[in-house]
Amino acid sequence: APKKEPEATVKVALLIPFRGDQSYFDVVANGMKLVTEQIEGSETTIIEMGTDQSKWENFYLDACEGDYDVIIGGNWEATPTFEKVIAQFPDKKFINFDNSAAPTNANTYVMFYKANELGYLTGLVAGLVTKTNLEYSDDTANIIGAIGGMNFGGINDFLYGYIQGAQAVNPDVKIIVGYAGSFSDAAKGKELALNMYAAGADIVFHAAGGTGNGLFDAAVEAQHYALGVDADQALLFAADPAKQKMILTSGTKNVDLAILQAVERFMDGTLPYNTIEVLGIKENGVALAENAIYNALPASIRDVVAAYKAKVVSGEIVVKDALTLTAEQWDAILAAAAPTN
Amino acid sequence: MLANEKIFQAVKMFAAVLLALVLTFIVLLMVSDEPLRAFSLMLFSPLTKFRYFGNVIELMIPLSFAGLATALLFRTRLFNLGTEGIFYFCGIVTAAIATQTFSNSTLHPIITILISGIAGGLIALIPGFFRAKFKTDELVTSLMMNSILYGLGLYIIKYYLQATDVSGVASNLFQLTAKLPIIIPGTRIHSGFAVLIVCVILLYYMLFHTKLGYSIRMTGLNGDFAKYSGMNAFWLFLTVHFISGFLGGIGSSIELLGMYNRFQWSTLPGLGFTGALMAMLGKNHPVGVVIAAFAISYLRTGSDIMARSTDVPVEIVSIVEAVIVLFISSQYFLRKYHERALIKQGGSERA
Amino acid sequence: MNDNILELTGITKIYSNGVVANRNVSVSFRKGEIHSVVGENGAGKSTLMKMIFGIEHPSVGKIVYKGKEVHFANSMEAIKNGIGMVHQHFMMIDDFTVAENIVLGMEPLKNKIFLNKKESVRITKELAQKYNFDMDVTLHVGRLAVSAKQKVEILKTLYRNAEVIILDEPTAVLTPQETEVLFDNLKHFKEMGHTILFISHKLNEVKAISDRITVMQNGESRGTYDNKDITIDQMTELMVGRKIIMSYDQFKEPTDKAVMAFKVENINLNKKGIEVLKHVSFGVRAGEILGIAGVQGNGQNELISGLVGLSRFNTGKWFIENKELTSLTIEQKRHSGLAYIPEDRMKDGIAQGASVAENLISSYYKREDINGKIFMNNKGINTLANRLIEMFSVKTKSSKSKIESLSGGNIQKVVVARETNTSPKILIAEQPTRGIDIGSEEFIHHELIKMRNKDVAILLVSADLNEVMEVSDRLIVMYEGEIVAHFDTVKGLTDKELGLYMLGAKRQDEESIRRALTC
Amino acid sequence: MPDLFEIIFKPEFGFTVIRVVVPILFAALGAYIASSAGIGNIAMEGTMLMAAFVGTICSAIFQNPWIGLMCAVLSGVLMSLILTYFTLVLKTNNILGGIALNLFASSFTVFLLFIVTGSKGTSATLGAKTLPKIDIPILKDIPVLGTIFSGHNVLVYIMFAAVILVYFLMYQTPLGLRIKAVGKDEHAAESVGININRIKTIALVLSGVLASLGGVYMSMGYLSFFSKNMTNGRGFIGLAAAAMGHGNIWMVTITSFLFGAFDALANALALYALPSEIIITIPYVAVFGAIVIYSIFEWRNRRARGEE
Ligand SMILES: Nc1ncnc2c1ncn2[C@@H]1O[C@H](COP(=O)(O)OP(=O)(O)OP(=O)(O)O)[C@@H](O)[C@H]1O
Ligand SMILES: Nc1ncnc2c1ncn2[C@@H]1O[C@H](COP(=O)(O)OP(=O)(O)OP(=O)(O)O)[C@@H](O)[C@H]1O
Ligand SMILES: [Mg+2]
Ligand SMILES: [Mg+2]
Repeated sequence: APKKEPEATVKVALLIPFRGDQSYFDVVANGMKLVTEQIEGSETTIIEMGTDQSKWENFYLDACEGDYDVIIGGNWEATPTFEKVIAQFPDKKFINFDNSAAPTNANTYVMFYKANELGYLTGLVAGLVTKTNLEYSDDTANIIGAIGGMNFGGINDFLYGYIQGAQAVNPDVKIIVGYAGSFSDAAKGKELALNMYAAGADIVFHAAGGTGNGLFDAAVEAQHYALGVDADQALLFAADPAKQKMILTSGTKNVDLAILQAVERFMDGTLPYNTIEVLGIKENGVALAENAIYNALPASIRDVVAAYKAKVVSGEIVVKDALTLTAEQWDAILAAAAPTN
Repeated sequence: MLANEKIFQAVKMFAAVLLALVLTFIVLLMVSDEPLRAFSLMLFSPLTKFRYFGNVIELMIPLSFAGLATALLFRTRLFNLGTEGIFYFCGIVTAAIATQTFSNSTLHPIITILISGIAGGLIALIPGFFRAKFKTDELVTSLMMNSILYGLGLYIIKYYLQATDVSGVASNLFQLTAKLPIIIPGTRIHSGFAVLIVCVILLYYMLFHTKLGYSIRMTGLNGDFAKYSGMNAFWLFLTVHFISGFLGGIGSSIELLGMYNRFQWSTLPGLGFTGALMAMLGKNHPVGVVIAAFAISYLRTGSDIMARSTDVPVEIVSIVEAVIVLFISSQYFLRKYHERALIKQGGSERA
Repeated sequence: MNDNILELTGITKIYSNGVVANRNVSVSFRKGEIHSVVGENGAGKSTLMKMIFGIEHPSVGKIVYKGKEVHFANSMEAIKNGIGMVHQHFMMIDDFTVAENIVLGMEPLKNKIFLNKKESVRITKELAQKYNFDMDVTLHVGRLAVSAKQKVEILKTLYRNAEVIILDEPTAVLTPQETEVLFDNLKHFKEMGHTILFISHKLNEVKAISDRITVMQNGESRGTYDNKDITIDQMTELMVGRKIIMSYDQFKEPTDKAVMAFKVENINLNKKGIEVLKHVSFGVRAGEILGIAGVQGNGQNELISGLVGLSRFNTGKWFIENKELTSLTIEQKRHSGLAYIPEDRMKDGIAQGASVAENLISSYYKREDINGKIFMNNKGINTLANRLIEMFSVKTKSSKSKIESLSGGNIQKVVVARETNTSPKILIAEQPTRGIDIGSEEFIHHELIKMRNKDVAILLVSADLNEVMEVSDRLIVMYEGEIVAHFDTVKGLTDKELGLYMLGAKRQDEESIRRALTC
Repeated sequence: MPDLFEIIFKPEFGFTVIRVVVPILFAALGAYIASSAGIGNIAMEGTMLMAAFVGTICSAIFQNPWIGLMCAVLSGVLMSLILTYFTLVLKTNNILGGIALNLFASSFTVFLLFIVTGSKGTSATLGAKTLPKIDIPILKDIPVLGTIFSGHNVLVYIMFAAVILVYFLMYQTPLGLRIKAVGKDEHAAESVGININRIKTIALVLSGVLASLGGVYMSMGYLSFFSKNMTNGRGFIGLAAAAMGHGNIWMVTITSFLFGAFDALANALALYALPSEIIITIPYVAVFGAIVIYSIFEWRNRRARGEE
């Protein structure tokens, strides 16, 4: 039965493949939550399209045929489908929440996040922590680790930033990078992390979605540090402070905030269509989760991080990205960063 | 009335579907505020729009190919679940060819599909050969091959086919000349559907009207008998594996050229088990497989529409599907009534 | 109170496929009698027994056992109540030992939990000795000869203290000597108070052992008779509706036997160190039937399966006329003129699930008359199938019926029809009438003789001595993988004497044996 | 970074292999029992997943990992009974039934997870209790052996016990003999009064119990939370190991360890600058190679016996 409710101020639909990775897509989905909470009278819908890409067009078409004011979709995988559908609905407004290319349609606004800068921030922390004698780190072995879900540009962008950040503050640091070959095998993530800790790393970062959840278990078991990604992942273990304190901080991709702001600008009429906006540290598109655990780190560490962060914001430091690297170039970078026997 | 086997089968099927739907409705009652609307969307929405019905057909194409590929193996009593890996890997073969420039838009897809098919056939020959020659358990080899092909495929993509303008695992865009044309405007039903129909007909005739089909069926029913009759299991297993791999390969290629703009599967597409499901629901008969694929596509399309238009969580879709599959495939559902009817009637035939 | 231990009243059994296997059957069994049940293939004998044993359940009717109506839900309940059954087809697990097979389901325990393997062996050994069965109970059943398997089956029922023992065609695979031993045992059991229900197609045996006989036809009982009140001919008439005389001499036409159609030279086979076949050589001429007699398990199986190409030999050559078959594929062998009626029709002879027509063409499915350029010629296949069905009077609803809906005898007719339809030069017929009613048996014998008369060479392997002696022109006897005797003619040969060769008690000189090849 | 050989030949590697092999070996044992009774239990994966979920949720609710373990085992029994009902009573093809149950489990767990936690990804926020690790008194002080065998999760020791128990069950008890009898020849088993359906039900339930132990290890031992589809095909690896064991429990165990060892090796190699896509295939290649070699061996035996 149709419900009788006052007319919504804005109706927003978000289309993503699925929720529940506890990182990227959940942050995106959180954008809808922020919209509901902060924009009075707004009505939001999250549509999970599933992983069968051939079906996505149906979902987009249905959303466009619905009575939504703004339709949010995209990311690199779905963008071609999204744009194909957008072309058929010139009267609607669209937000592509994450894509590296400018929109091909006049009624679309695109956002992009500098994952390399996110990685850079976590790299700074890792590079500093490993040469400090904290409770669970030591300065004897100058090794840090990072787990990638799979070996491709989007993931390597995080890792490349991480390598650059660590080396910026700790030129001799060696970085072990391992790929799990999956974004959903937490057990595999744990194994890789344990191996990294066993090989001397005392802090490990991940860009591996659900696989990365295993990292935190490994950190507790090995009694070393871990760094989260996309969301403030320490919140995962809110119920368990013993684990939580191992997750020093997370590099967050603030898609949720970006979405909220975009919807607000849509309502104000200030959203710049036919435009791509690239959101880095400066734009608060990516950041460090400066939670209680992070703030408990020695000021000496936090100050250095802040200083480098400022240099990136000012443009003094430009973090290189991995998106345009060939596989061979990337292999060479990894080999150079890896510890030698 | 129930004594008649055919009528009984029909009644049984109907009752099984009915029971499954009742169960589904009960589930919906529990999870939804608007169960009736959700239920009717699930059941009827594919019929409400031409485009939706098109979705059913679009989805049915890859399910059918995976089902046909698997059914042929099952018919020969080969328990091989390798369609999964073949679908994935042939997608990469497809990408390798479909991204090349080619002047002729009729030949481009044909060549791509054929080469993918041959690649699929050749891959299938690996477990096929070991099965035929050494009786190596094809369930084990095919499961292992799926994972091996996945890693190998990723490697090829990364080092040879990776698009530079995308941040994920993806090939460059397919050339427009390689894409399959849409044959029914207003939907995305592409010419692959026609290929499917042709394949089903060919496969049907091959199975039931040729010597090869005869030897496949006899081997599947009784391998000892086939051997005794002079059929050569070695070559037969190789042939069956090749044809199955070929069907998987062209299915994969057709799906990509029809529905995608580039290769961008970063995980196995999950068609191996779905293929086995189609094969078994369709009793390993080519036409049965297509009917099963249609039914499952219809159900999935309806459920998708239900899930995105109501408050019903998407996960319910698979739960409902599992329940329906379980009941429909029950051989002894209502069998008791059948037997009672038989006794009343005093038996239908003399010993 | 009467002395009936078991009474069946008004039993009707309809299988779920609609077949009426039994219709309103009433029969009673007395305590301590040997009661035979005879009837054509598919008359419903086995079904009736299975209902007594609780594996099948009557659709209508009641079973009274020891004065009480019983409804055995499964064989376990029947066994608990003292009913045992030896099935028509062996029901044993080849990978288990004799002892394991015997105790299975009622295993002796150690510490109340574990299998007591030693005790199993001890008990089964004792049991075997008690009933004069001599065997090694630690052997795997799969390696036993058929007659030994038979004994294991009987021991299984005795181990379970069966008062009523059902024997479904136990003698189909035994030699006369073995049958005699079995009968002695049965009489012994009878004296000990067991009731025996005995099924056989061999009416002379039935006559020899039974106290009473029940004749079945088409699922119905044609009455129960005291042995002395009924003759074999009367039984046959009740079952088949006519008299049957198993004598074929008058039908054998003279043939010139000029061509050596099939020649086998020096076959040897060694399996895991055991010499299974030793220097086997023989020849079969066009227009004659060479019988191979022998107790099962003396190498005949291996010989035939090697000759047709289902397995390998270590050495040896064989020829059709002058063409060597040795290393040809099965298809090529068949192409060269070899046809084969396999011993185990359900395993090798047919494909269950396929139609009668499909089963009628398997040996020559590539032949031109049933194939078009690309497609098989379904019309041609049907015409052919219908012709064969008519010629061999196979009882089936249509050529499209599933083969498994036919009775055993009719399935065998399908196999024979198919193999003879290949116009072979040599037909190897292995146990062609095993488990088949006398009507069908006679029919198949006539078919073999007809082929012989048309100058086909026939190699007949049978454990049924009457069969080899009635049908063959010449005869060889195999014992422990060797040919131990060769007879130019079967005239004047007695089954007693033949039995001596078969059991290894006698052996001809090398000269006579060599004539198997050269004659 | 240490040399690869250094890693493999350190006792810690042995410890790792054991840790990795647990879910696979449990699944393999379960599949072995089911297949001994003649049933291919494709539902292994789904059963594991369900148990992983139920275990951790119940552990969180009752704040007691042992209750979680019990509930997980119950869920395994329940899954098996559902499969039993459909395959034995309604005669659904067991493969079809298994696939349907897997489909069901992967969605149902996420659905319930969402209801319980509001998340579709992991149950980490629940902070469920995990099963304890155990140091084996004397053993832990023995140099190499102690490092390899001591200090594992309790389920590791249950796994070793399970191998022994399953061995005794299958080789030394009447039930085992009957399960094998049913698997080898149903009719023969029935003819001696064995209730086929009962034996099959027992076999499936046992297989469900073992699968659930493998599953619960994933969420309450290996890891400390449930995450979506966390079994990640381990049930199928177990199935493959059971198939490769050809009805011999030691072969089943060895195959599982073979896979586990190569999986651990792949995890170690993942840290070196090698193509990760190829590295992840190592355990699969190893099992593929092993089964091919094994079958060639068997084939030669058959040839020597003249069977082929
Ligand atoms: N399980 C079954 N399902 C359906 N029909 C069956 C089944 N078992 C037997 N029949 C049919 O029931 C009839 C009687 O079969 P049954 O085995 O009792 O015959 P029989 O007298 O023992 O024959 P034979 O001498 O060949 O052993 C046959 O027509 C047979 O095809
Ligand atoms: N429970 C069983 N189920 C199936 N087969 C069995 C069983 N027990 C033994 N066997 C078979 O019997 C053969 C010998 O078994 P096993 O090794 O247990 O005998 P054993 O050494 O004589 O026994 P024990 O050690 O108790 O004296 C093996 O081939 C095995 O397959
Ligand atoms: Mg350090
Ligand atoms: Mg019978």
